[in-house]
Amino acid sequence: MSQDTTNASNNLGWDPIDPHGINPHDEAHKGHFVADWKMQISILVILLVFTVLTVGFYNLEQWAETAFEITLPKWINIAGAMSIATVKAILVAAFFMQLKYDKVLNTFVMLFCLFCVALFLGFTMIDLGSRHLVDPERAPPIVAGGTGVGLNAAPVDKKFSLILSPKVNTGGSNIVYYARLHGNEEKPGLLYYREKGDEASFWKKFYGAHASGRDELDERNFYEQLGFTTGTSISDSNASHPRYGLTPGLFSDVDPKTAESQDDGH
Amino acid sequence: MMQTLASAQPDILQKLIFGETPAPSEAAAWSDGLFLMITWFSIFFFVLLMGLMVYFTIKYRRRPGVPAQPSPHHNLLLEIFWTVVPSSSLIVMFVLGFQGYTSKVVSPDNAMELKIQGSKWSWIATYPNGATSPETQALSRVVDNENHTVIEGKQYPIFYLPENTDVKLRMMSTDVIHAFWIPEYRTKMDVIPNRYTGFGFRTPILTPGDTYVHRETGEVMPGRDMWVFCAEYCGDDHSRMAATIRIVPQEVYDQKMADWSVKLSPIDAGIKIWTQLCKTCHETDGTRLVGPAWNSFKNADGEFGFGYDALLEDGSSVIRDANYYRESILDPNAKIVKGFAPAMPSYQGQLSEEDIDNLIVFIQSLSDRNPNAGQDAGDAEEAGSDTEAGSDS
Amino acid sequence: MSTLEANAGHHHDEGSYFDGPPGMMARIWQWSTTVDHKKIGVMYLVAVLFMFFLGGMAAIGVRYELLDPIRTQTTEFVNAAGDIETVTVTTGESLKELMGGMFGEGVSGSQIYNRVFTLHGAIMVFMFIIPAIPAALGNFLLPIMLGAKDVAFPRLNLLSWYIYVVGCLFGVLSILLGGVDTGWTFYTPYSTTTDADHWRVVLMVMAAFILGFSSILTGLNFVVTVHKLRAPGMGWFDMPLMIWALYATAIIQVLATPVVGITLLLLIFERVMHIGIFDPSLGGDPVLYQHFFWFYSHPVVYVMILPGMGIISEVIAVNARKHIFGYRAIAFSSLGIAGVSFLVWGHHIFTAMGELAAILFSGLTFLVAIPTAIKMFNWVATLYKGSIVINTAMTYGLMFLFTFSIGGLTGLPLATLATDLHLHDSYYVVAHFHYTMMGGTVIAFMAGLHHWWPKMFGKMYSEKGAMLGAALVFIGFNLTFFTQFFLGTQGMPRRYANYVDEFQTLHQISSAGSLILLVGFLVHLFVFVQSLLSGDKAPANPWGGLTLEWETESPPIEHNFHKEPILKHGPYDFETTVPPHWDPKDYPLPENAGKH
Amino acid sequence: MTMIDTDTSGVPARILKSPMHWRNAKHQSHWRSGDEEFDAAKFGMWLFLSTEVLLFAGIFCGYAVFRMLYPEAWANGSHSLDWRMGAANTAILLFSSWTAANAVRLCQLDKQFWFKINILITILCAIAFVAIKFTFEYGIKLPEGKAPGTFFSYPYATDPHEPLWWSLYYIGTGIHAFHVIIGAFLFAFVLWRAHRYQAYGPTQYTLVENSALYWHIVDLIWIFLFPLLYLIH
Repeated sequence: MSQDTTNASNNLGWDPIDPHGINPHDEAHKGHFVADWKMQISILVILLVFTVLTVGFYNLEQWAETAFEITLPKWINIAGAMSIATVKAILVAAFFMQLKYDKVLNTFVMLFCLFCVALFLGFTMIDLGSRHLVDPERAPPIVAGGTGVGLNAAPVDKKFSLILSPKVNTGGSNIVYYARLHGNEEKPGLLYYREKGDEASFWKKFYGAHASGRDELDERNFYEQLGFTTGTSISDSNASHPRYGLTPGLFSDVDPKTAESQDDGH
Repeated sequence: MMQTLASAQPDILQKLIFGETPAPSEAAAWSDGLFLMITWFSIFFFVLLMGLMVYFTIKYRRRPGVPAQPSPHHNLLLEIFWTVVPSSSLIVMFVLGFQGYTSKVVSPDNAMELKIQGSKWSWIATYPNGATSPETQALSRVVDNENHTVIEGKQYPIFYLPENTDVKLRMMSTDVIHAFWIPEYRTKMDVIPNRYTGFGFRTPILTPGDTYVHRETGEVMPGRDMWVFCAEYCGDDHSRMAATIRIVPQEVYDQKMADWSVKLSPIDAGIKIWTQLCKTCHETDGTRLVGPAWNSFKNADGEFGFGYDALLEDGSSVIRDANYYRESILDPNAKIVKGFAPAMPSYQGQLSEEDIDNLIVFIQSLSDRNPNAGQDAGDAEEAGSDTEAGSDS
Repeated sequence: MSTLEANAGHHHDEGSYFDGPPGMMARIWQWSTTVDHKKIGVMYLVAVLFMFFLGGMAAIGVRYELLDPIRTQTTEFVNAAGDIETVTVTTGESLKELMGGMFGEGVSGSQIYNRVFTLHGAIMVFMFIIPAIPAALGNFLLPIMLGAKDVAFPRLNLLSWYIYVVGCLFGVLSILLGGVDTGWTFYTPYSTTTDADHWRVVLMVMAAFILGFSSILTGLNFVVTVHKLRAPGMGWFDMPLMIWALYATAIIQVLATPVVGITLLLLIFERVMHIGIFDPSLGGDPVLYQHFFWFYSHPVVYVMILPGMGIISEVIAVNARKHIFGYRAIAFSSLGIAGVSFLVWGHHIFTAMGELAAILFSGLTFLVAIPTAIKMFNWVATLYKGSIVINTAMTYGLMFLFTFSIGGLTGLPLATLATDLHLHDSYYVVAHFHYTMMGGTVIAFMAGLHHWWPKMFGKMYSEKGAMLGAALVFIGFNLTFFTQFFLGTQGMPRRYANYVDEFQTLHQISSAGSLILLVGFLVHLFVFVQSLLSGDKAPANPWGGLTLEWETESPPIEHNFHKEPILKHGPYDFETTVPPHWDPKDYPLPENAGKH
Repeated sequence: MTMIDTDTSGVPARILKSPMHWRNAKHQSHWRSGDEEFDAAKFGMWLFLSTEVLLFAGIFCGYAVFRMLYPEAWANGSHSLDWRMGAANTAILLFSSWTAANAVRLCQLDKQFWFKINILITILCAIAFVAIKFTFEYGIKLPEGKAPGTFFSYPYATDPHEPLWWSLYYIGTGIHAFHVIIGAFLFAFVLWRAHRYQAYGPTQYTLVENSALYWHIVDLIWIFLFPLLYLIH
């Protein structure tokens, strides 16, 4: 890079037409690339065909699973969908975005960016997937702490607990098939029953027949909110669960009201 | 058996860097040695670079009319040399560091497991027999004999460990991320709410010089104290989240285990929970900390203590009965006493029903409206068992 | 011996970029709507220095608090009646006594301390050190050094300044509302749960998010400028090393910052909606946040240090009147650092991550040491057989070599797994990154500021005053932070307002050092103000530099050059070229010039 | 730069003389030529697109990590989505991508009318995409209780980690829909300028090109989001 300065005047060392020496023979200097409409429309058709393919593949798989109970290994599903997506992405980038006809630099920018994405995903997954290696106990997840607003915890804010989410015992089958089987999925869930004014019977059916129950208290409290009892008796001690109001105290109390109700409890 | 890089007798540099006491375990000594090795490596290169810099700066200082002497603009061999030589020593560092890491993170199968629970802002250690340590000591203790005063800081738990034993920590947090750091073992690990983390160490064999002073009796006992600090920032009292690990002879440890597994009376059990969890924020002598104090008293903010009305943020008032305390423990933000921040975490899932009951008995005992007043200890215990019966019904 | 023909004659008919229309309002309007990179650079400089002042005050506050540990103590004493009384007192709440009213009632000393150190970290990282060199000095210098009239997208440049200001306003607003206590890293789940009934934390996170956009746009602008706007004749390897450094910096800014954008966005969602991605109670992973955060924030430490390294390359070469040793090695090591910076973020999480990942990241982390070491050797080798003058910029340059090599070498035990388990999150780390960030970036920034001050403002400054300031900064800095290495190894954790008794002496030395540091910077402030008010007119090329910015006047004219400059010599050809605006008689060239 | 000599007889003089008209537009003074300016703008746009990709990388990373940890929840979540809506939106975006590319081509050829029509179709596609997303997806899922994080209250949930899936679904598709809306505004601006001034033509179409590039990257991200969310289980 130290230039021979003595003859700098007659040998500039650079091309006056293309001072940066970036693209000495690039088309761009004579006019920008104009795409061919036939090519563009055929790319669109190919992309749509690929979309149909990937959706078809998905449905085929579903059909095989429901009709013949053939469950393909997971990687086939992932590899199929992702490789089609990759091909589609390459087509869009190369032809619609004209990377094929553009400067190599732009392609390089995208590739380096994808390399960073790969690093990011790869290393993060290595960490989260390998925590159990030395000591199996160190694998996630155990659930505690944080905001404390998990589904099982006492709500910090009442607005988070408007609708409870009990567990459904599906007997091991997939929830969607289970729901379809029982005809519940077709109707839009809770809201449907609430609007029809038939919610009580829904929950009665729900708890009576299917629910294994996320939390006994949730069930009971939900029934209470709806205005009827489940018939299950819950001890006073448990009833003082703080989620939906309080129950009598445990020791002889200063407040006569709570003392009374404690007597009732015994 | 791994060979240590550091000598058993710490030299001056080692003392300057890591303090007077020698490393308590081989793994710690190894990492000290590695640190010193890296330090010497660094000193070598630092002196080399700075020496050359100062020498050049003086030798080639600018003199009027004297031009800079031409010299090569680059020298590939030289550049390769000073790239490759330090790089290869980096490989050595990596390998040794990896080795030391393994010895800290992996512990033998027969190691004694100590469960550590971190929460804002205290540590609880649970021993294999289910006991937890009720003993505490202060960060600093000054006895002023002339004025008959004792000055003590906040109380921190003491975790007793037997000498010459492999210990494995299984740690978990109940709220935010903490880190359990034993500086003398040169190891820390984050304590995370969604999984167990841990490391291991071997307690040293006590030497005659290892002693501590018993807090109450003032006796000099054999043992070795080590600080534990929370190293991951966790909020207001992060800097007060400390504990002591006390290495004691096996028989002392066994005695402690035997003592602690005795069932406590409700009030004592309450005191124990208070010391472990609540004391950071609630005093019992009327002092205002993050939360209100628990004893009964009156001041400008209103009345405090069991049986008295609490003034709430919204202007209403509610009587402090057992229910109030129960709710405040499980759902602390439901009722906030006027003038205090909604800072308390929920203890849902951390305290059993019995724990809560015991805690309430203790809170009641602090009030002059104690409903259990007049009953002796036996009665208090009866009250406790009554409740248990109640909860079974 | 060709001098440049482009600017052979001085044209004084074209005014400097500083000239403006008469009238205060007209000038304010002109500056606030300008697309001139020089004006934008100066505006950045002013904003950044103001933020440095705020962050510095917070730092002094932190050191003031640490003179004494905050200690709640119980005293038993015998009262007049002969009974034993117990009194609980809290001592050492220095900051609370000083400024407790600012944070409202019922805030404890520890809480104030937590807010002040968060303030220091957040301001210094997001609002000072990231934009300091690239956005302030870089904006001013990059186009001139390339021989261009402006950056590639001047309006975008102005936009990124405004975004920066809006971001700063968000941050300051959050402070005025009472400050945040999350630490500048916003670690979950603490940051999503603390201060739950307030918007302060969200505001601060928003500030960091907005500042990220400013950083991206500046980086994008610089990358395109370097690619497309180099002066005729300037190939990639004719660029000054400052440009290489800024180029590498810009690449990191463009590629890393979007990740922190989405991270902070997720954090805001997490806080206001509890979406659960980082919340363990919903199955989220709090350490995932740390991965997200450090994927940006590790590369970003090179955004902070790389431009500093660029400045040092310039300052040392010019003041040693010497061709930089191993130009290509330095240029490629800048790119190398940029590349490797994306591979090593895990070393911030060694104590929280799985063992396999920790080992992987430890190995990769050592890679960073190599390009940095190459640079150090090259800078020292550049001094060999030079003609070295010690002015303020050069003093800071040599100071950089001293402090930054300490900072770099003390990083080795942090990359080594076994020792990092001890040193992580201790004062050792605090000392290490202050040696790299303050001893590296801030000192390089001071070197650059002194080196280009005459060019930027057209005024010389008092060399004696500046040297005094530099000496004070050097002493104060080392006193403040060298002690902290020992605090760390002996067991003092970070972010502690309360500590055990044996650490107090070292803390007090450190606090004393911080005062000296403050005085040093005040001396510099005084020198700069005095220079602006009554400094001598600066010549076009006071130090004899060969890069293009020395060919135009001081301060530069509106469009930088009278004629588009054509590059005829390399940036460091001191042996063969008489610098522009210099008399060849005053500038002896070596006898056997041009042989190398 | 090739000057395509197009027929300007039908264009009113008011527009032809406007400084905004593409024939009258000049490059900024710090560039040597309009060509270089165009190249730089395009390069800058590609850099910006790479930042967009990295922005979405955060969501993809969250998806990948939690999919690895909670495969059951992910399978359930993906089964709860309606692939027909996803496929319809994919087709809409692909088609609009084609019209955007077409718009660039027609602009290069100075076919102003068809150029504007193509831009208009692209905007309509954007609106259709967002409308489908909001009415047939969010509008149905949210009342069922399939909401993000703690708002989740779907009664048939079998896995406790399903709220996480919905969080990522809403944030991923939400941020994507936000990008679609930005793209629509960008094209609306282009359309307005094209209509008002004929601002874009063979020598002056930087903004058209860059808007189209932006639109394609939005499309690209959806090409990956679609199988990840709807098809992989």
